[in-house]
Amino acid sequence: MNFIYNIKVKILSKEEVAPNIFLIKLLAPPIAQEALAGQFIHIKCSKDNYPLLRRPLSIHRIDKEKGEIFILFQAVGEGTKLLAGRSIEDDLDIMGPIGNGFNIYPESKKMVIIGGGIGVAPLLALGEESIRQGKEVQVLIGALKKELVIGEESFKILGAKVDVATDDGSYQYKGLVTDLLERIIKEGWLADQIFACGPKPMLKKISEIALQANIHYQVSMEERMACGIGACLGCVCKIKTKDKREYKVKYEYKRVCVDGPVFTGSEVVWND
Amino acid sequence: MNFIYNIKVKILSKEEVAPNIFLIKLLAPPIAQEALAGQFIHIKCSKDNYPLLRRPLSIHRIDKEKGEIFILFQAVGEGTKLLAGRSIEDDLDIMGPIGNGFNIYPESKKMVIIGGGIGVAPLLALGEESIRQGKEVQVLIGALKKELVIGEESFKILGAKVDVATDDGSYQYKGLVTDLLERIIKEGWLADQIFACGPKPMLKKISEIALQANIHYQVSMEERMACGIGACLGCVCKIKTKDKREYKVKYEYKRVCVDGPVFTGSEVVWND
Amino acid sequence: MDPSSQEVRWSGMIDKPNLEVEVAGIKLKNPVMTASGTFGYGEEFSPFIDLDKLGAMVLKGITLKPKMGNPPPRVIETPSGMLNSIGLQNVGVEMLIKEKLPYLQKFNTPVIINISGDTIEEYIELARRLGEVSKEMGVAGLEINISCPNVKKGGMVWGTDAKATYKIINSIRKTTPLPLIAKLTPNVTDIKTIAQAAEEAGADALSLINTLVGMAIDIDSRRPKLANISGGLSGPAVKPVALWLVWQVFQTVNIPVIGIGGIIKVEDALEFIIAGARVIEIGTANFVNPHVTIDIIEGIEKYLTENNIKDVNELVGSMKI
Amino acid sequence: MDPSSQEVRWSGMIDKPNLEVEVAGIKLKNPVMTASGTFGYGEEFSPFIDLDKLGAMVLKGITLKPKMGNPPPRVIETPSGMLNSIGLQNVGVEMLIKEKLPYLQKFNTPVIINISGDTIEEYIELARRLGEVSKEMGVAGLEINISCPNVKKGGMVWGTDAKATYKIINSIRKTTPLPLIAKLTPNVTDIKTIAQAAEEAGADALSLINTLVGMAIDIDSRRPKLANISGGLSGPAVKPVALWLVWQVFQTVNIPVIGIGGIIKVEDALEFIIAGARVIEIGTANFVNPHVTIDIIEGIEKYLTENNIKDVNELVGSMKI
Ligand SMILES: Cc1cc2nc3c(=O)[nH]c(=O)nc-3n(C[C@H](O)[C@H](O)[C@H](O)COP(=O)(O)OP(=O)(O)OC[C@H]3O[C@@H](n4cnc5c(N)ncnc54)[C@H](O)[C@@H]3O)c2cc1C
Ligand SMILES: Cc1cc2nc3c(=O)[nH]c(=O)nc-3n(C[C@H](O)[C@H](O)[C@H](O)COP(=O)(O)OP(=O)(O)OC[C@H]3O[C@@H](n4cnc5c(N)ncnc54)[C@H](O)[C@@H]3O)c2cc1C
Ligand SMILES: Cc1cc2nc3c(=O)[nH]c(=O)nc-3n(C[C@H](O)[C@H](O)[C@H](O)COP(=O)(O)O)c2cc1C
Ligand SMILES: Cc1cc2nc3c(=O)[nH]c(=O)nc-3n(C[C@H](O)[C@H](O)[C@H](O)COP(=O)(O)O)c2cc1C
Ligand code: FES
Ligand code: FES
Repeated sequence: MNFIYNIKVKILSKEEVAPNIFLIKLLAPPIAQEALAGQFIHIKCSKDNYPLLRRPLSIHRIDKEKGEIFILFQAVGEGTKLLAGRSIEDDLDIMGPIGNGFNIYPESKKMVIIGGGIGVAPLLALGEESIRQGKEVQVLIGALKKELVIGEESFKILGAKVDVATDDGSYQYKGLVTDLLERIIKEGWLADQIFACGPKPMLKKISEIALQANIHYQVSMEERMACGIGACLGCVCKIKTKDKREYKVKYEYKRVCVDGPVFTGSEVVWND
Repeated sequence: MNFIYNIKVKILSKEEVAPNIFLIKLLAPPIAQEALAGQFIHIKCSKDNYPLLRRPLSIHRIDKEKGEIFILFQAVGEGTKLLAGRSIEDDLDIMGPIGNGFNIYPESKKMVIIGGGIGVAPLLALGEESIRQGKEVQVLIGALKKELVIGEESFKILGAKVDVATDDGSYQYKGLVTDLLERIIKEGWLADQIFACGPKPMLKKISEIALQANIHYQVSMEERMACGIGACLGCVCKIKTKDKREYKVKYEYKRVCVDGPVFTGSEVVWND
Repeated sequence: MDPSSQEVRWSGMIDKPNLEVEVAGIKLKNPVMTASGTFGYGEEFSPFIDLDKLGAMVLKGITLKPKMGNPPPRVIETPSGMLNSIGLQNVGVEMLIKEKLPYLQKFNTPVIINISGDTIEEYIELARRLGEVSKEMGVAGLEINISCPNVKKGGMVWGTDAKATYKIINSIRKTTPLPLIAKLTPNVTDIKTIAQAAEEAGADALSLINTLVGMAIDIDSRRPKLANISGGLSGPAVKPVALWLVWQVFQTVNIPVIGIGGIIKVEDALEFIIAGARVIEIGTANFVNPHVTIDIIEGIEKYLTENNIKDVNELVGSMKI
Repeated sequence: MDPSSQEVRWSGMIDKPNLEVEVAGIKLKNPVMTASGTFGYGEEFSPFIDLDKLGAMVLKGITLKPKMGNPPPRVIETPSGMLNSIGLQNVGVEMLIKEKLPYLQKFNTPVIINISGDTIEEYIELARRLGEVSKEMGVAGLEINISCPNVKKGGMVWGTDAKATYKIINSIRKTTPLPLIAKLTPNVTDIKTIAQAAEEAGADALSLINTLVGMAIDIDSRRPKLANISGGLSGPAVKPVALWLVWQVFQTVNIPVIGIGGIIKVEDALEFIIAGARVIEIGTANFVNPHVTIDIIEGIEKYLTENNIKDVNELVGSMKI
């Protein structure tokens, strides 16, 4: 386990990049220094103890030079709404960086990165790192409608190829983002690794596709968290592991916060 | 009982008039219209339900023409601190005007108004009304130290005579404000009515002085409140009342919110 | 087209969902009642809401003789809740009849009287007296408080023992044909046995929860913050406990359950209904938002419409497990 | 003069108050422990605090065999609190000894093991095994969880009945000379009789409260928010209830009481101590502020100094009524 800081950091900027979706930049040098793509921070959204618990948000971008990290989030409930209401220059109490992060294999050449809705949040840092390492990156973004397509430009600037699917067809392909994945596989563009984050049905479908195409698949999972540091066992998801004797399948509840949030797609028990 | 409004009003201005003491001006035409000196408003300090209950604050000044009311308060705990942190132009959810208010007798000519610490809050409106009605007004202000003397100027502008006592002698008389009361009575300046608000020991002492000097005494009481509108019976204080048969003393718990907050000093049971 | 005409059109297009429910034989316009002790005698809230819109009103707990109550401080805020130790201060049943009930005659909303006593005889006498005037003064039913934690004698002790619960409810049952609601305390090991006893004794409905016993201390004076030392905890803090107990009781009895505890927004009310409450009572939230009852009635209607549920009764106990 | 030298002078002028306490024969540097299940196996918090500064650590509840726990979702926030239904997921006692306890050897802080079982035999076997390794692995004492609401068998059923409480505590008492702390559930009608039974059975101290049973429902899916349906309520919301029960038990027994429930700031801890807790445990607050234990230890010291109290033991049960 890497070291987790609990520090107060300054809010440098805040922007509503899409309806109800906010991008916040934080000055957090020690966290920026150690953060890996796919890790998250655990945030105290209010100044008092209401709401009580912290909220986990992925690290969206890491700027190690400036010591800055970005979070990208949708204001869906009490915690995220309060966070969206915080002022620039405010101090924010955060813990991080937390989690295992994505595992980019040195031998991989081609990667597909798939984000559904706000699920693109942890993927930009991954895209940036992949391209830094010289991989070829195909990004697939799924959203309900045009206004909710996030990150397209950011990925393009990095040099990734980006395709978009919208449920209502208001932008690019009309349909599911998993259709796009099936299409590129059918077209013969075979990635070495697939990475995804988004709604569970999407993640599950990708798992099936990846299995069939025999592509290694990493998925960033979400679960309700209390501690965020592996202590409460609140945030588990069911994982298939092989028994020592190798032939017996064993199930285990693993902690999304520190054993994840990234898991191998084929190990996740989807029907639970 | 007068009509109580529950309305959202705009914060027009906010000022820290003394260390940790705030003066807030609210645009609240219906309440300003009906408010009497000595009444209070019941305020939802936060935007969510934490803290849960409203907080009662006296109406400090009433500007019927502009439809404005003022509150003057000390930030002592969660509620008042949140209130002090609210922004100008914010909407504030308030209920009011609540309570009986002070009763200025038409036949009274001379009044003493005594405020201890933040207890001056409800007294300015009373001073203003008394002077409007042509009474001679002597104000006595007690405070811990010079910086915490509030309202002196405001009362002077109205045309009242103001004397101050500070516990540490850092301003004017060194000692208790009740000493000042005893002094003016000894000097032969006999008021027709005494009004007071402040810490309980002060109120009690004044009660003894007033009884001895045979001056009618009205006191504004404080008690923790839940509903603020007479429904919960949470805010009571013990009041001596005469039985129908007139010769038997009876005790009763009366509601500070709607039976008060102003009570006749001699009816309050001080040792309880 | 102005918005109001659009509204008319809209309401013409779909049928409004049914909000009417029946509990303990009392017909209510909607499933929202007020909780005893938090709504005074009704009149206190008339500046803020139209009392005619409520499902029913439960008034402040009444005793045979006037009661002075406990010394102050009586209320103190706690995280997302409050403690109270009112101690059943009330005007007594005769003053209730003479001075409080007349005002409520003009409203078309059932009035339920919450009664308390130190002895079974007092409960019986209260039930008898209120039964006597029920037609004339519009008493729709009685809520039997066997769960008040703030009085020394009587109160909660009845509600913590199944036999005592049976005895008191049954005695009242034999006294009056008025609809009887037994109000249960959460401060028990097994609420199911208490609920069963109340049902067997003839209660027409059960309401729960009354407050949880709690305390707070002032660390400067090292004294209890309430003069009475302990008090009853209410408000959003207790909602999870109340919801669990309502569901437990709903699974146990055949009479309707009235859900109480921490309801402050429509989502809370819906949770209780889904867990099995035919009706809900709103308490502490009235202090925070005097309009909360109406907001929640409207919210329930909106939820039903949006979810295409034609009758709120369909939602009762609809939790899927 | 630089501030540090001023500090030295200051601390030379007055004596620091004594924070040391003894509970169940275990000597603690200060009265602040961690609550089982909220502090993992200790190591999880080492990035945030110096474990050496704690009064004691109570680790996640352990069973004889590894336990998988309940399906997710397992935690859900409620007003000023949370519900959990972990279901005692743990590595089992052998892994605890082999993989978790070694890390804690380097700290000079007593480690208390919280144990659970489905049968008396399991509790006995756990106590025996931990007794066996207690010297070598630094097991200072056992906290007997007879109050877990999240497992079907065992758990809370023991703690809701005085006879069962007596039986299980006494059986463990006969097995091991290790200090025994009986952890009580608040979900009972009369905690005093349970507390007495535990004392008579030979418990060296009592800790309370474990969580209150609660529930929450998702109104869109109409399913319980926790896969296990119900869970245990903890956090500031439950503090008033916990404080009341601690005071009740303090008045009833002669062994030390450990106060738990909703402690998140020093004022809360002081309330429990004033109500009679010799030591307190901090649970849910660790999730909000991983440094909270140390903040509270420092706060207690400050309060004692400011109030000129030389020994924290003087404060225990000092409530004036
Ligand atoms: C490791 C991790 C990384 C995350 N990264 C991001 C991110 O970068 N951007 C982003 O917008 N969101 C992210 N989420 C989801 C985010 O944590 C939740 O949206 C947030 O906690 C909701 O809090 P709230 O108080 O606003 O809403 P609540 O009022 O608590 O809930 C509102 C809605 O959000 C859902 N929700 C609440 N908590 C979670 C959770 N922990 N996981 C999934 N759904 C939840 C609830 O089911 C509910 O429908 C992440 C979650 C995890 C576990
Ligand atoms: C009718 C009435 C009029 C008032 N007018 C004013 C006013 O004009 N200006 C002003 O500054 N204060 C006034 N007060 C007191 C004010 O209501 C309290 O200071 C406030 O409610 C404290 O809330 P809090 O959340 O900030 O503090 P909390 O955290 O609730 O408590 C902090 C401290 O304040 C004390 N306190 C809390 N509530 C009350 C209360 N209702 N009465 C007395 N003490 C209390 C507590 O004992 C505690 O020591 C008035 C009180 C009443 C009853
Ligand atoms: C100030 C106050 C007074 C109460 N008085 C009574 C009462 O007289 N009789 C009664 O049965 N319950 C009484 N209760 C309990 C409430 O009716 C209700 O059961 C409880 O508060 C839980 O609901 P809530 O969380 O919505 O407030 C009182 C509660 C409060 C807060
Ligand atoms: C996530 C979680 C897990 C818990 N696990 C245990 C446990 O294994 N054994 C136990 O005795 N208590 C357990 N508890 C109860 C706590 O130790 C404590 O008694 C309770 O949470 C009340 O304290 P708090 O309000 O400070 O959290 C757990 C509590 C939480 C929140
Ligand atoms: S959130 Fe506590 S273990 Fe993951
Ligand atoms: S605050 Fe409720 S009666 Fe006064």
